[in-house]
This record gives sequence, structure tokens and C-alpha cells, in this order.
Amino acid sequence: MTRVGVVVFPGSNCEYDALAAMTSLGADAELVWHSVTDLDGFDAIILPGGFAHGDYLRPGALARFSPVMEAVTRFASDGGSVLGICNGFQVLTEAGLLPGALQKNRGLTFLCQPTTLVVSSTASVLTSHATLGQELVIPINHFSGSYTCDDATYDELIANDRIVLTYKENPNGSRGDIAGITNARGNVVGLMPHPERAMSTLLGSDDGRILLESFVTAPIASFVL
Amino acid sequence: MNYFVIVDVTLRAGIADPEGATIERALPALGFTGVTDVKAGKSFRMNIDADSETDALEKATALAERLLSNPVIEDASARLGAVHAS
Amino acid sequence: MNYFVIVDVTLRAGIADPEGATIERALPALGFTGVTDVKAGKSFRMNIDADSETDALEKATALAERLLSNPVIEDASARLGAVHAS
Amino acid sequence: MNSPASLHGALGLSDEEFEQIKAVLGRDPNHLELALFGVMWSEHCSYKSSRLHLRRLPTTGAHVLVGPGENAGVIDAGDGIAVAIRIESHNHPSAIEPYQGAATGVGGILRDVFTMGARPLAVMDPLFFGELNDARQRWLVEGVVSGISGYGNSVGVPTIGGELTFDDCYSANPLVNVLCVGALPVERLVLGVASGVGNLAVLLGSRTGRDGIGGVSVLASAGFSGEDGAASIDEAKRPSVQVGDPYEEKRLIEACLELLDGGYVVGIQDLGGAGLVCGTSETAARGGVGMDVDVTAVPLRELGMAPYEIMTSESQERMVAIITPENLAAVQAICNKWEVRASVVGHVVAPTVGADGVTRAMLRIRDGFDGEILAEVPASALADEAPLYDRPRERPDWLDAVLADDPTDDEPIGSPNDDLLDLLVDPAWVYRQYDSQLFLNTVVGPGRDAALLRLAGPGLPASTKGIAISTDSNPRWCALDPRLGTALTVIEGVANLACVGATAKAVVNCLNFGNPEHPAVMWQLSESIDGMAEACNGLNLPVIGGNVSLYNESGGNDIDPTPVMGLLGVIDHLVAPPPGWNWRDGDTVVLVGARHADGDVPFPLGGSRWATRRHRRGGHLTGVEPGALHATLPFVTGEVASICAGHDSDVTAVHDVGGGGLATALAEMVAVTGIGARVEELEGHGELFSEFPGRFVVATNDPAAFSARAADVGAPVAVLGVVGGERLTIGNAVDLSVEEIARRRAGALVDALEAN
Ligand SMILES: Nc1ncnc2c1ncn2[C@@H]1O[C@H](COP(=O)(O)OP(=O)(O)O)[C@@H](O)[C@H]1O
Ligand SMILES: [Mg+2]
Repeated sequence: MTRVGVVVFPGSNCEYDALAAMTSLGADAELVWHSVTDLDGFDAIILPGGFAHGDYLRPGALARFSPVMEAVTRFASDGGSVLGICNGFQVLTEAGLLPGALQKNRGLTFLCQPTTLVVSSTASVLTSHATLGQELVIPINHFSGSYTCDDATYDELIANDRIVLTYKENPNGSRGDIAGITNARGNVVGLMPHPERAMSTLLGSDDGRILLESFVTAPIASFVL
Repeated sequence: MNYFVIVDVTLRAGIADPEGATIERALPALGFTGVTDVKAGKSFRMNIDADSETDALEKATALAERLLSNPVIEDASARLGAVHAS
Repeated sequence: MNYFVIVDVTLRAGIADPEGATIERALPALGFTGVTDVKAGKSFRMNIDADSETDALEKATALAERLLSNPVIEDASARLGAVHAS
Repeated sequence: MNSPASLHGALGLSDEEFEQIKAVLGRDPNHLELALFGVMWSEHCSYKSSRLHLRRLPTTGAHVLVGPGENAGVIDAGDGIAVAIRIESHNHPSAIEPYQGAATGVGGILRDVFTMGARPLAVMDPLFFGELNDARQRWLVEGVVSGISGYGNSVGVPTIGGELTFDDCYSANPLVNVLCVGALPVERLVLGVASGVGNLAVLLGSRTGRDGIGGVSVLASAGFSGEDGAASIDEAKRPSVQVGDPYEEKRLIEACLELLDGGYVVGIQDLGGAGLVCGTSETAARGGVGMDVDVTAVPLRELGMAPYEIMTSESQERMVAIITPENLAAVQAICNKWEVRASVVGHVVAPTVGADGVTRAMLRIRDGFDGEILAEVPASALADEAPLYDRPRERPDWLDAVLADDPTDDEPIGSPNDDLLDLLVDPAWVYRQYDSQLFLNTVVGPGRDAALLRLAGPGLPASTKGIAISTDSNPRWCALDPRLGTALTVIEGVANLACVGATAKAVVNCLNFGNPEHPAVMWQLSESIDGMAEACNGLNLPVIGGNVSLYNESGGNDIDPTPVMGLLGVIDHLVAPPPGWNWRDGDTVVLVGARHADGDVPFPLGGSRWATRRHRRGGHLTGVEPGALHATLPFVTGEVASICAGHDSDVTAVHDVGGGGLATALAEMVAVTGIGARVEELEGHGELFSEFPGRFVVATNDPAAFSARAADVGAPVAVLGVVGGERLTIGNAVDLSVEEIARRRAGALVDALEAN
């Protein structure tokens, strides 16, 4: 069974939702407090959504200094699977584990709504089970979700197939309609939409399953690019 | 000694500034004309215990660069403020 | 003439500043000591077409009070910035 | 009457109240004591104008665990789960600083709910503003909505619905009400009680500043600063706006729930209005014990705060927990983990025998636990013994003329097409800014008839139950007839719950009214309470909590009476979503419920949105025939509940007829599905736009079977037409394209907000 750690910063709020999604996929998931410095024994780590440290200063700006982030960095460089959802994506960019930054939405309001995502690369732990061009209905829930990076970074993302999910209709002004990206190895992924909120038709959509199934099985299949 | 320091954080040139743009668009309707290039930024005021002005500014600059700004999109600079009443 | 003006918006004395307080609490763990009274504020930079410096500052002050701040909790002030490159 | 020349007058206490205080104490109060009475005996804290009338509400039921009088009402929802619910207003703060006013409103209502040991699961936000044709209203709307969004999203509680009303009576006095529901294992229920002499009162959360002490700040400028150690008079002029910190609140919630889980807490109470004096005197009074409070032990945000400021500050994100001394270390450890400040500020003490030989539980404010006693007041005098007023009530004499000016017989002007398009407003611009999905419970979110949640959460026993919540109000009705208007509002709430298959179990209410010193307003309040009582008695619904907000007036003009009803319902087995508005091509459209209102006028338009848009604000209100109602409500509820339990059904859509009437209900279903309908001729614009509640538009793919089931229980059914096509046609009256309906509805609010 895949052992998944869900990191909890003070101010995180989607940790139980991520835990429930993982458990429903048969993973052995547990919460990991942000002061933990050792992630031995985990196969995969999730940085969940929410407002770590209140999002004060900038989303992710204070969380990246939490003790657990050094461990996450080591875990990722050892090839472990790391997924940052929403606030978790913001933390990963602030920590430099993923390039670019997430700015306020174009319309300057928080947005909670369903979006249609297009799978634009399957070369990541999050998208390996999906098919290229596949459309998935998954909600967004953020104020600062507009992905920004310089031209060199953008070219690099395109050239190396690192944009994993794009919005069919751009809700927030994100560069290149980017909803999610991966690192060069494909083992660290960040996305603004919430796949854990799309796990059941009772709640509107179960299109998130294919993504989180990829993520849960990737460590066992020892995903290598 | 205690120094009163202000750190200004602004968006780097070329980075989209939807907040500034939105304010600029709203201005004519409020009767403000001739205002252009509106940019939104942040500032942080603080007291720093340091040996000298230079020391205080160095500390503030380090803080500004490491924490108070995100170099991917922001520039930051520190300056001494008017003496703080305390 | 075009003047480069900066409007600073800060919380009025006595108003709680949870952002400043949260940043301050985080600092010791990052190795920054001796930093106190951290206050978070906003700033707006803009070009104003005006007849004189005084006129530009007057316009900016009106703008600051009417649009850029809520006087119930914030103070706003305008100052001339270093000449803008344009 | 108040004589503002006196200090007690400046503190809002009348001469009679001042005499009463002297009688309670057997001496003159000092300034600190006077300040304590001033805030605790305020209208806001003591309900002195309304309490007498609130007693007429039904409040009991077998499933009611906690009724009015505690921080939140609580019902037993079954499966070992209790549900806590509370509604409150934050009207006046929101008029001054809309973002912080609304944000701190959310924070306050959350504390009321987790004080009971419940994890807050959802928030709703009924909002009332002036018409959006001026910039100030738009500023208010944007500020309030972003305040709720900014606080609610960050603190991590989904906002799943609310209300949005625009009417000029609110332009100087917007209403911001917030409702919160939470859930807890039944056995963990805790009450705000201090008991056990020797126990400690621990202040949890933010440091205390001079937030929200506007009322008592007169003490600083009243020339008594020397005595109370207050700073200069300038200090009194400093802003007293409360600023919310959702991050502190989030940690406070988690810390408090962990303390309660561990059984470390004897009693717990939030500090809201009136701050520390309220929290300590209420917990002491409920427990029948005394309390010593050390003002020097309260962590302060600002220098030089006087004891009266410390005791009455409304600084946000604070709680008082009563614990045994043995548990102090464990409590500190949990608070340290969550980075929540915890300070012992009080000791529970035995009641003391006074000079008169009477034993009383005293609240004593001290300068150090062994230091000087700065104030000494019976706790119950502050908390429970505020004066009760039976203020003069009088039916306003202008009402008859208003009632006689009935729009029901107005000739239609222009085409009903335009009237209908004018009535369509999609509030999505508001609710898209709210996280409505957190906790993976939201089966029906904002934008439909009622919100529907799975009854699940961290620490709750497993269950397939669901809860439904609806907030409803109709100030247009209540202005004409506060009694019937309030009763109909309750019915409308129950009908909303029926649309998602939930049976109503309890009501909370927020009574937003004008100045109670106006006899017309007191009459409206009293009538409204009677109307609520009648409807709730008729439907067998207990009222388990609420809030009264008075003095909603400006320039001498009172707002229309605005009682907001929060309805809580339960659904026993929730495994599939309710049908919602999703009718399909070829379905038959039927109207379930009384076709006509109860009385001489079949389709009354008094108080309707149709009439109000034409600035016609008069007319009579008509009730609903009780027989039809009592058959229809359970029938529709049962039909939907069966679908939610996973059974097959011929029913594909259910939507109740509410604001804007039948034509609006049909157009809303068209807008969200993109599928038109052909509906038979209705009885003129009256039947198109009349709003009396208890009626449902239902779509079915087997009308014969559906009608047979309805007939079995005596629920009236009338076939209206068929679903399909690219247009909505209603006889010869309405003929609109699906595209135009959807576009006008989607654009109405956004266009109004963006107009400069
Ligand atoms: N309209 C009402 N109907 C029923 N109960 C009410 C009403 N208004 C207030 N109450 C009850 O009175 C009690 C005191 O309310 P309030 O003073 O607002 O509480 P708090 O001290 O938590 O702010 C609450 O338990 C509330 O449920
Ligand atoms: Mg309370």
C-alpha cells in the first residue's frame, strides 16, 4: 500500500479532504505536522490547499520556511512523488521546487467554480494514467492562481513537456492557460485546481480520480521519466 | 539602537499588475484624469535593533530579499524612515 | 507636466495588524532577531499630469483618500518619487 | 430617559437603570462598574426591548438538545451526531468598514458554534443593500462580499448560501447577517458554564487592543482618566474598528476542538460583544459561582490600556475556557502546538456573603489576583438581570393607506417578457467568491433552493445522513403585514428544504428591525414574532436560537422589518444528489401545491418583486390554504428524499416558487439547463408573478404516475406544459429565447456592479 503523507501547516484547511481522497483510493495516508523534519517511510507527499500561515505576506511565503520543507526538498530530490494542490502549489513555487509564481487572479476576486482542464502532458506522477487531450471537470478555489513566469522559464516548460494541465477557458489570467506544471523529472507536480474535490458524482464530478490514482500508483510503479 | 526602517516591495517591470490596471480604469469615472501607469505595491514598516544605520539597512535588505519579496516577480528595497517615536 | 507620485497607505494607530504581527512572529525562526513592530502597508505608484508639484500632490491626496484607502482604518499620504523614466 | 449630561447617560444607561444598579450594589457604582453595566445592559447584549416578546416562541422538541439562551442551538440529528446552528447580524460595523465588518461577523458566528464543541461546517450570509445605482452601494457590496470571502475561505469553513436583497430602505443601513452550522458527536456537547471553585479561567487567542470600545470610550474623555489610568482624551478618538484575523481563528478553532476532544475543558465561552466582561459574567452566572478576574494578566496589544478598556474590548479571536488547575499544563501544551496564546486571567471562587447577609456569586475585577479589587458586581446582575422593557407598540396609522394601494389590479405595462427579464438575477458573482466545497460535503451548493450537505466531518461518527440549510426573508411582505409576512417566510424556508428532500427540524432567526423606541417598530417586531410562532407551531418546528438587531435606521427612517429565518433540515439517507432544476427534453412540467392563494384574491401581487420593481409597495398579503400546504410539503420532500436515497424516480427537476413568482421559477430552470419549455396560458400577470409560497415546479417523465402518487396524499397537481426547444413560451404572454434568458440573468448583477 502506498504511504502518503499530507503535510499540515498552521492554516492549511484541505488536509482532511486530501486524506479522504487518498484513503478512498486505498492509500495508507496520514497527516504530517509542519514541524516534522523526517519523511522516511513515505512513498508520496501532498501539500494540501488552504491558507498556510494565513497566506500573510504572500501565499506560501512563510510556509516555505517551515521545518518540513527541507525534508520535502530532500524527498523530492530523492525521486519521491510530491503533489502541491492550490496553496500547496504556491508553497512549492515559493520554495523553488517549481519555477514561476502565482499572482492574484485577473479579475481580483476569489474564484470557486468548476473548470474544464485539458491534459497536456502525461509525463508526470499526476497525469500518467490520463490521456493526452483528455478533458476533466475539476473545481478551482483560489484568489492567487494566475501562473506567471519569465519567457525563458515558459519556453523551458514547453520544450520539456512540463505543462501538465491547462484550462480550456482561462479563469484567472494564467500564462499559457497553465493550471498545473511539473519539475523536469516529473515527480513534483503543482496545480491550482482541486482534484480531491472531484472524487464523487454525489459532489458533482469524479474526474479527479484519474489524476489522484496516477499519483497514488506512481510510487509503486516507480515512475521514471 | 533602534532604527525605523521601511521596506518597499514593487512588482518587477513587465509583470502584469491587474490591481494597478483596475484602479487606473476606475479613475476617470471618479473625476480623476491624467493619472497613468498606476502600480500597486506593498510596504513594511518595522523597528530594527542595529549598531548603525548601515547595519539596520543591511539587515532590512536581507529580510526584504529573503522573505518580504518574491524575486520571481518583485523588487524590494529598504530605506530609513523618519525617526520613530519610541 | 508629468509627476511621479507615490501614495503610501498604512493602518491607523491602534488598528490591529494581523499580517504584520504574523510576519513578526515568524522572524526569529528565520534567524532575524531584534525586529519589532512590523506593520504591513500598501503603496501605489503613478504618473500624474499636473501644473505643479503641489497640484500633483493635491490630486494624489484626493485620490488616496477617496479611492485608495478607507479613512476609518487607514492613513494615506502622497509624496513625490524620484523622476520616472518616461 | 437618558440624560447625556451624566456619565451613566453617556454610557447608554437611563436614570432608572442607574437607580437599579445602585439598588443591586447597595451603593454607588464606581466608573469601572458603571462601564460593565453599560455594555452588559445595552440592547445588543441584554435584549431588553425584545426578550419579553421572544418568550412567545416555541422552543422545545424531543430532538432539541439546546434551545435559545446558549451560544448556539443544538439538535440531535441521529446516528450520534448533534448539529449546532446560530445566526447573527453584523450590520452597523459593516456600514463603516464593509470588509472588516463582514469578516468579523463571520469570525464571531464561528466562535458561537465551536464554543458548543461543534466543528463549524458551513456558513450562510443573508445580505441587504440599497439599489446598486450609486457608487457607495457598490463599494459596500464589494467590501462585504470580499470580507466574507476573505475571512471564511481563509478560516476554512465553506460558505454554502445566503441571500441578496437590494432595496433603498437599506442604502444607509446595510444588513449583514451570518449563519453558521456545525456538528459534533452528541456526547461532546459543552456549555458555557464555569463550575468548580478553584478552577481557572484561561483566555485563549489574540491579544487585547482597544477594538470596538467606542461606547465606553467616553470614560477616557469624561475627565476620569486619572482614576482609571486611561491615556489622554485623544485616545478616545482613536478608531475602534475591529479587524479580523482568520489565521488566528483557524488555529483557535483547532486548538479548542483538540482541548474539547481531550476532555480538558469544563466550560468554554467565546468573547464577542462586550468582550471579557460578557464572557466571565455569563459563565459565572450560568454556573452560580463567582469569578476573580486579574486585569493585569490579560495580554495587551497596546500600551496604557485602562481596566474598563480591557474588560469591554471587543478584540476578535478570543475565547475563555474554564479548566481544572491539574489540566493547565496539558492545555498550555495544546495551545503551544497551535501557536495560540493561553493566559490564566480568572479564578472561579465561591459565592460570598454580602453585608446584607445575602450570598451572591460575584464577578470581581482585580489588579493582580491578590491585588486591589477594582470592581465587584453580582455576575447574574450583569448577565441575566438587565431590565426588561415592554416598549409601547402601535400599529402605524399609515398602514391602511398602504394596504389599500394594491398593485394586484394594476394594468400590465408593456410586455410580460420585459417584466420577466427584469426579475432575473443570478447571484453567482457573489457566491463564486466563496469556497463552497471544503470538507467534501457539499452536495448542493449556493445558487439553488437550499444548500445540502453530507453530515460528515473529522471526528464525527459515520453516517449517510445529510443536512439542509436555507435562509429566507421577505421585507416586502413584512412591511405590509409583519405577522403573515414572517409566517410565509417560514413556509418558504420549509419549501426550500423540501426541494432537496430534507425535513425541517429547527429554526433560527435574525430579527433586523428599526428603532424600538418607535411604537410602529415595536409593533412590527411583536407581530413578526407572533407570525413566526404561529408558523412554527403549525409546522411543529422549534425555534432554537436567534439574534435581534434593532436601531437599523438612518435619518429617522426605519428599515422595512427584516426577519431572516434560518431553516435547518435533515435527510436520512443521502447517497445521490437531488434532481435540482435539471429538467430534460420531453418532460412534463407540473405545478404542485395550491394553485390559488387562500382568499378572495387568487394571485395577490402586494409585496411581490414584480410590484416593487414598479415602485408599487402597497397591497394586501394573502396566506396559503393550510390543507394544501400540509399535503404538499411532505409529499415533495418525500419524492426528493427517495431520489437522494438512490431510488429510481420519474421526477427530474424540483424548484419552489419564490421571489418573482412562477414565471421566474420557470425562467431560472430554463437558464441553468439551457432547455426551453412550452407552458399553457396562465391567469394573466397575477399568476405569472404572484409569490405566495408552498408551490413547486416539478418536471416528470411520467406525469400519470406522478399525479397518482400526489393524489394518494392529497397534494394538488396541475399540468403546466412540456419541456423542450430553444424558447420559453407561456401562453401568449411570454415568448423568450433560452439564450436571452440566460444572458440577462447572468449579466444582471455584474452589469449593475460594473456600471460607473
Ligand atoms: N430572535 C431570537 N429568537 C430566539 N432566540 C434568540 C433570539 N435572539 C436572541 N436569542 C437568543 O438569545 C441568546 C443571547 O443572544 P446573544 O446575546 O446574541 O448571544 P451572544 O452573547 O453569544 O452574542 C442566544 O442564545 C440566542 O439564541
Ligand atoms: Mg456567543
